[in-house]
Amino acid sequence: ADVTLTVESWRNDDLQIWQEKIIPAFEAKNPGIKIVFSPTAPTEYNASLNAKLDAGSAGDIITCRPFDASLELFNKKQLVDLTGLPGMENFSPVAKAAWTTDDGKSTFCVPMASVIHGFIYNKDAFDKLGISVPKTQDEFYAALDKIKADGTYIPLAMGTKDLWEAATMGYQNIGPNYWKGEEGREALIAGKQKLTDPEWVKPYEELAKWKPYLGDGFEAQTYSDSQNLFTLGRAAIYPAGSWEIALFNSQAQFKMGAFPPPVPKTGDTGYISDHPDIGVALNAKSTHAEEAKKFLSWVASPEFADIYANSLPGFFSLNSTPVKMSDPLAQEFVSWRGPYKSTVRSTYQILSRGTPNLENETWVESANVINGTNTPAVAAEKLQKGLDSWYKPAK
Amino acid sequence: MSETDNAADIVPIKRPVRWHIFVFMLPALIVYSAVMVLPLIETLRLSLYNTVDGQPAFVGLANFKVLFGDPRWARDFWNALVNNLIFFAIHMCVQNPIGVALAALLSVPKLRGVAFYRTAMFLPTLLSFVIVGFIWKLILSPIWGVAPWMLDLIGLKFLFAPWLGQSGPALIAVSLISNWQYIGIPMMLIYAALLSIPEEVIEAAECDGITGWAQFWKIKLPLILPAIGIISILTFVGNFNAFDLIYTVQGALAGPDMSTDILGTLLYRTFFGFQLQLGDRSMGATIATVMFLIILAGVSLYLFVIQRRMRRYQF
Amino acid sequence: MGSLQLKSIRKSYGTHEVLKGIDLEVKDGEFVIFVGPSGCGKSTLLRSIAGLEDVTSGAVVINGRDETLTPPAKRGIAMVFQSYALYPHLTVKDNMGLGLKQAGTAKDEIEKRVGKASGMLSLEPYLARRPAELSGGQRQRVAIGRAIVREPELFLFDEPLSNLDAALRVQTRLEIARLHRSLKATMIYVTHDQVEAMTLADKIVVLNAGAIEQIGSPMELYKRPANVFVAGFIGSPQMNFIAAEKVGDHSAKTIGVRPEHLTLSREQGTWAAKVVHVEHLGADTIIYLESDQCGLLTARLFGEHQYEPDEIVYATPDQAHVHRFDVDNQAIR
Amino acid sequence: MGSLQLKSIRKSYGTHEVLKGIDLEVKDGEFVIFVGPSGCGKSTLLRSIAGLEDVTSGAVVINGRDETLTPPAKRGIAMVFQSYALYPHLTVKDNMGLGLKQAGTAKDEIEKRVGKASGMLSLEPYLARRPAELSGGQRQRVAIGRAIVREPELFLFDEPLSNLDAALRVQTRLEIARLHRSLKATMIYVTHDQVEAMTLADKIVVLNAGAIEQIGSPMELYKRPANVFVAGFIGSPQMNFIAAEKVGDHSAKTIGVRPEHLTLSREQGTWAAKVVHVEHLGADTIIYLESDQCGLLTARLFGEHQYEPDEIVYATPDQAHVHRFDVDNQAIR
Amino acid sequence: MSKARTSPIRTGLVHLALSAYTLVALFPVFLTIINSFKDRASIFREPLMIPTPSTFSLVGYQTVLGQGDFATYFQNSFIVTIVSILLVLLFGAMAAFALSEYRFRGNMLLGLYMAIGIMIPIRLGTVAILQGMVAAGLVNTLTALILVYTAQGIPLAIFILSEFMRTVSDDLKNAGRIDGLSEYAIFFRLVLPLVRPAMATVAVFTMIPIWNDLWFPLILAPSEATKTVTLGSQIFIGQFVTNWNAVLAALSLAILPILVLYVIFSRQLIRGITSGAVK
Ligand SMILES: Nc1ncnc2c1ncn2[C@@H]1O[C@H](COP(=O)(O)OP(=O)(O)OP(=O)(O)O)[C@@H](O)[C@H]1O
Ligand SMILES: Nc1ncnc2c1ncn2[C@@H]1O[C@H](COP(=O)(O)OP(=O)(O)OP(=O)(O)O)[C@@H](O)[C@H]1O
Ligand SMILES: [Mg+2]
Ligand SMILES: [Mg+2]
Repeated sequence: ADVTLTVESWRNDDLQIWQEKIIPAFEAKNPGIKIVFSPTAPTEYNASLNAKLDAGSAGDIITCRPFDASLELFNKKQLVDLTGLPGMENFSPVAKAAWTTDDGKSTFCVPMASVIHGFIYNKDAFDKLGISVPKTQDEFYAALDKIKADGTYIPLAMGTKDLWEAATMGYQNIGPNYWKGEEGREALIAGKQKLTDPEWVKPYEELAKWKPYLGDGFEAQTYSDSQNLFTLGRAAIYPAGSWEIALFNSQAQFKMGAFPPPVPKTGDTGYISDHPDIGVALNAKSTHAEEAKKFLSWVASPEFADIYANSLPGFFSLNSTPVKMSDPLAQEFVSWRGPYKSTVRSTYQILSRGTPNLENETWVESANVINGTNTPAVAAEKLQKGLDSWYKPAK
Repeated sequence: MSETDNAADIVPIKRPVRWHIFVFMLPALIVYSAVMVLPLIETLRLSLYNTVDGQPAFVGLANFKVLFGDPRWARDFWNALVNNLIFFAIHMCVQNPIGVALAALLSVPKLRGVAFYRTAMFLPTLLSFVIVGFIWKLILSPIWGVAPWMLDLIGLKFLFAPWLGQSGPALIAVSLISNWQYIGIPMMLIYAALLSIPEEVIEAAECDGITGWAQFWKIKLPLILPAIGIISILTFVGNFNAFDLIYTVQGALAGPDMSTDILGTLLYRTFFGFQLQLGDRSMGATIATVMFLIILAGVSLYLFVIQRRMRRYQF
Repeated sequence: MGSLQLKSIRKSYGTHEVLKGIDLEVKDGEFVIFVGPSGCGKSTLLRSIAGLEDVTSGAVVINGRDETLTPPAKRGIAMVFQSYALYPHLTVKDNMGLGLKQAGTAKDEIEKRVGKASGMLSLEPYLARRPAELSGGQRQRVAIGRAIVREPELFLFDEPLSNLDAALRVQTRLEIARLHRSLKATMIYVTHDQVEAMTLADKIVVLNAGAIEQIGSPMELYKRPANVFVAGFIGSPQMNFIAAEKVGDHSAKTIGVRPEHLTLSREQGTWAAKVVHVEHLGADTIIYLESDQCGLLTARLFGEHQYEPDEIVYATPDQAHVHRFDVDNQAIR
Repeated sequence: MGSLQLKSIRKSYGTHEVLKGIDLEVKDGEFVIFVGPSGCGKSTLLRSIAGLEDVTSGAVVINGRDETLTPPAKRGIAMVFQSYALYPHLTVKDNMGLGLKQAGTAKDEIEKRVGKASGMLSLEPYLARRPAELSGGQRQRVAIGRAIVREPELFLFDEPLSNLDAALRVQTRLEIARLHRSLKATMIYVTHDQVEAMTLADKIVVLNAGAIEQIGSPMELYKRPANVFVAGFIGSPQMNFIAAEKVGDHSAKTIGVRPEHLTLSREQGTWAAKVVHVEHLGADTIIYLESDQCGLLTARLFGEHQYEPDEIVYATPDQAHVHRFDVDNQAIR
Repeated sequence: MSKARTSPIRTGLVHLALSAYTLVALFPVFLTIINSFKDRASIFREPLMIPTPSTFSLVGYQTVLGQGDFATYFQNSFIVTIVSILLVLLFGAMAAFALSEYRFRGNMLLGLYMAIGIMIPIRLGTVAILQGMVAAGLVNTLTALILVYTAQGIPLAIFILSEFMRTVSDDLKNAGRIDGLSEYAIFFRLVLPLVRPAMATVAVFTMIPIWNDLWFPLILAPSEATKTVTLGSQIFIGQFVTNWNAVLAALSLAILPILVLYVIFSRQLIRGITSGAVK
């Protein structure tokens, strides 16, 4: 009889693509193995997955969140060590970092996709107002001022209601330019830098300057409000993650472009957040480990990378073999990978292991800073204090 | 009841075993104990354990010490508790009085369209919190503009603010949404209680000149006091367990700046984890235990003090 | 200040007509008693007067004003319910005082009136109890007390004394009579007790199946019942009805003789009969007879008499008190 | 098959003692009536016999077995409640049939018995109605019907006829008497109606404030009341009590004369008195007198008599029926 | 009941108040429904307009209904909800009767024990429950859900029903006892029919969280064959979904069945009231 593998995932948006493209492609090549993609709402995913793993009723293939969430599962021996999986060699150590133990010895998820931060803009609006794409911080503010003065468009489509929008699309988006990407991030982890250092406070100071350019009542503006504001043509610039591309393509009635986070001064090295987001792992309790490994190897193949990245523009493959993107906007995002230095989100690795959770705190403080309820300095101090309370960097 | 009132004190003769009591209790006891109580005890037990050097170990009350001793845990906890008390107070002052009032209006005799009113007013209670959260976020959204537009209609647009995004009003706004959703519960319970008041007692009051409001206050209200007791305790329990609505409206971090964080959201965040925050079953169970003790105190107060004093009238 | 007129009151429950056109005039200060068989509509009529029941047609005129649509509270009435309808959550005292309190009566006035009423009804020991802790008779007295403390112009009593013992009943009856005199209030009263009806009423209304059979003073009804129904209903034990032709009277269909208007003799008399059963009530003796000529007869004798079943006796009707009815059951005068 | 013994039954509500040690022996097939003032504990005693009330001490022995702790359902009794306690959600028919159905009686047998009972109680037209749609008297009849269809050995009736009209009351009373004879069931019956008590009972139990004052046959109680309380309680209007010394009798504290044992004369007699009030009941006339010597007196005359208030008359007691009581209010025999 | 007791002004005011609140209660729902029938742009531009021919669109419904086997989902939801309600009502009423009718040692404590269930969210016991279900082989069966919901509903049912059962007249139950009814018969034939309004209330209260629950279907029965509606439609309410047409359509669709269930139960309530209100 056929072996059926169940894939646990939070990506319910991808259900159609799995059913129509990915699964048929795999099943065609691997008769006797059936795949069922069984997604859960993202908000419920971690909790329900943990419960199912603990009770032993989870699916064979587990979609992995990056960094600690999955590491925890591996440490609990709920995920299988995939270091030697055929196909793993297709990924660079950086790509695998999000799903590798701290000592770098074991990898337990096949990297599937990353997302890149930047800004998506309304090309029609830029053309109408005669604005060119800003390269530096100053040009960025000049552009915003111009849009604001014109009044047709809300300069920046972002709200603070959902908190994470402020942190992810704001802080993590522009931050790497100031803390110099991996350099700063590693220094922070090593305890050589502190969140109260200027490199880390500066992004907050920039964020604080955004307030006047946001729409009325941005405090209660939700993430989907922001998306709608932009796609309905009411806002000019959208601080984005690349995952928006597919949706925006289908909804926006105007031409769009993208630009990477503007650098502080002309000639500065640019940094982008190219963040590993999705991986897949093997449930240690799976009764069909062999078949599942077959599937995982296939996920690690360039073939999968091509299908996936092109069906889901904005989710970029982490495969070493470059994928040719057919979507221009996606191509624009991925094209930054060369000239700009990639880094992952600063709070994801190691630093959010304790309580208080640095990522959560960053959400709260980013929103506070934009709302003006906390000054950048105070916010930074709070974050550092929280971190100090439990994090002792290895000396 | 009366038949056994004084049995214990005086008649020394043993009464035969009343097997029917066991039979009545048994199915509920079994299902409830097996599927609910045992798993919950299993969970609450975790509050006495924690991971020490990667191994689960018995730590006694150490988790509680952390919760109340560690300034950050304590801050979060007290913040949630205070917010929860406000949340509860708003329910008691808004939801329950309005619910009682609506039930009283619905029970006005010979009123046409009662079934429609009742269904319409109960509809929000039927909705899942997903729907409620979604709709109200939209209505209160400054972008979608329904609320400002409506305030504009009555010339009060200047009153509008992005309430859900401001730390002061957010808690009140969420509480009011919750009131809107759950008003059907007091309404239904009180309605059922009002209907069980005998017609003749009301008629006697009519003849006595006790009509309208006075009739409600002096005759009906005392007779439905037990039902009001129930809705109060249900509100209390419900509010101290609430989290769904805040999760959907304000997110797991109960923003802005934790201003809408209540015990339920704190517990769920801690227990199940959130985003990068890993679920901490031990601390979660610790919070759950504290919440349980708070609620238990409230319920015991009700069961052993209030309910015992409250007179019930058999009709 | 308490006159009442009922103008062809009709009341149906669904298709079932309970009141079939009641016309009645009650003068201010009158004491009117409704009697009639169980289920004939007495309570319904009383409730219609109170405004608790919507009449299907007709008008209720109180003090000359049409009050058919006035709410009960505004009709200035007090009512004692057949089922008492006490407020279960209030003490006896508060049950009685609530109406007054609502009307804004001064505290000490309330105190005084409740005190008076509870004295009158021997309720003092129970003032602090709640209805659930009272016996049936005690509850009934509280219901009466609640009505009388309010001293309205129009009292409606629905069988107020039915659960009281004889002594208390006499006492309460006298109190109600006194109340009637002292307040000059109009009272409408439903009872099944013949003694109550005869002693209290200025006017008795005999109802049957939703219609009025006769209205008159107690002695009028006793002495000159308008028809067979009233003749049979008023007086206990019931009047004896004899087919007129059996006793050779051809001018009537039926003749009626009340048990108290039969004299018995062992020697001689009009109708020979056999004793069937004897009831000794102490003050009276009721003798049930079987006669070939007249069928079953009941005789009531004052004092104690010894008759044994199966004895043959002779019953003689008191000719001055023989009632005669025509084929339509109407009295022949 | 229906004997009952009560052995020093006591019952308290909190500190309030309602039954103060009741001893009673009821033989199989006897008809026992409880009378007593309102609140004296009649209903409580009946409920204790039924097992609905836990007695504080004492024993209930039915058919020789101690059943103090037997649940009511197993005592083989039927009971009519003072508050009727009909099942509001069932029709009249189902109200009556439920007990039988529960006992597994065959459908047509239920049908038959319910049919018979409802015929006896004139309830046929109401069989499909619910209690809320019935008049007070109809509800009471349903309650009686519910008890009698079950034909148990022991019947308990709590004022079963108080809401019925005179005719129906007589009829139902006779039905109960017939039932008693035909079923040979033991019946315990609470009533306030003297006629019911006198005519139905084999044995009357007079209760007062939770204790038994006297047990005896109706005529025994009427003729030889054991004490002032019983003398006053049995008989209506109440016995006249006169301070013995006022009338020159020094061997007693009080003497009692029933109203029916006073004769009136305008010319001469033992006690001169002034007429205060006259009640015409048709068959009887009650005359209230005020005498300097004896205080208030009530006289009951058979038939109609014309006396006017303020007239002076002479009342003469029937010496054969004068009751005499000592300082302890006990009868002197 | 009497016309004389209802003045037109008072009735008018009552209607005014009730209509006003009805408006408040219905407005958001109304908003959801009208917008679910509009195209995306007009949802945003004119949220308060009812759909016109130019803005009318069924795209949301097409998306939703095209996704998954909704007939099966509905069937599952109905089975789970109705069976659970029946069990909760039966078991809960039985226990409530025992607790409210009889005095026995430990009555209060037992009452408190049964109330614990309303004090701790059952979700916390998820892991143990799931382990139990795995052990019993009940994962991905509707039975698992029914068991959990029954256990979850019982405490509240006991709490509410015992309060209402206390108001049933003792005389009435005693009349039943005299009539030879066993305690069981008294419960089923007398008490249950008389607390019908409360039973209907409990049924409705029990139904809401069951119907709307996402968690246990997700954990205990996520398979395609056992999915409930709520679980089936949750894919439209993900974090990154901005397909408002689909969201609004899914929400509108989700309102309907529970409304139907409510109407069924509240009709029971009305019947309970008209048959049992008066002695
Ligand atoms: N639950 C109770 N708590 C306190 N006292 C009570 C309670 N029930 C009855 N009583 C008191 O017990 C006494 C006896 O009551 P019971 O009902 O037996 O009287 P009864 O003889 O039947 O009177 P009635 O003829 O008026 O029906 C009364 O004084 C009553 O007030
Ligand atoms: N709600 C109702 N629906 C249908 N019929 C009713 C309703 N209420 C009363 N009835 C019927 O109306 C008739 C009159 O009832 P009512 O209560 O007026 O009688 P009553 O004269 O007071 O009798 P009783 O002396 O027994 O109290 C009765 O036959 C009764 O069955
Ligand atoms: Mg009546
Ligand atoms: Mg009694």
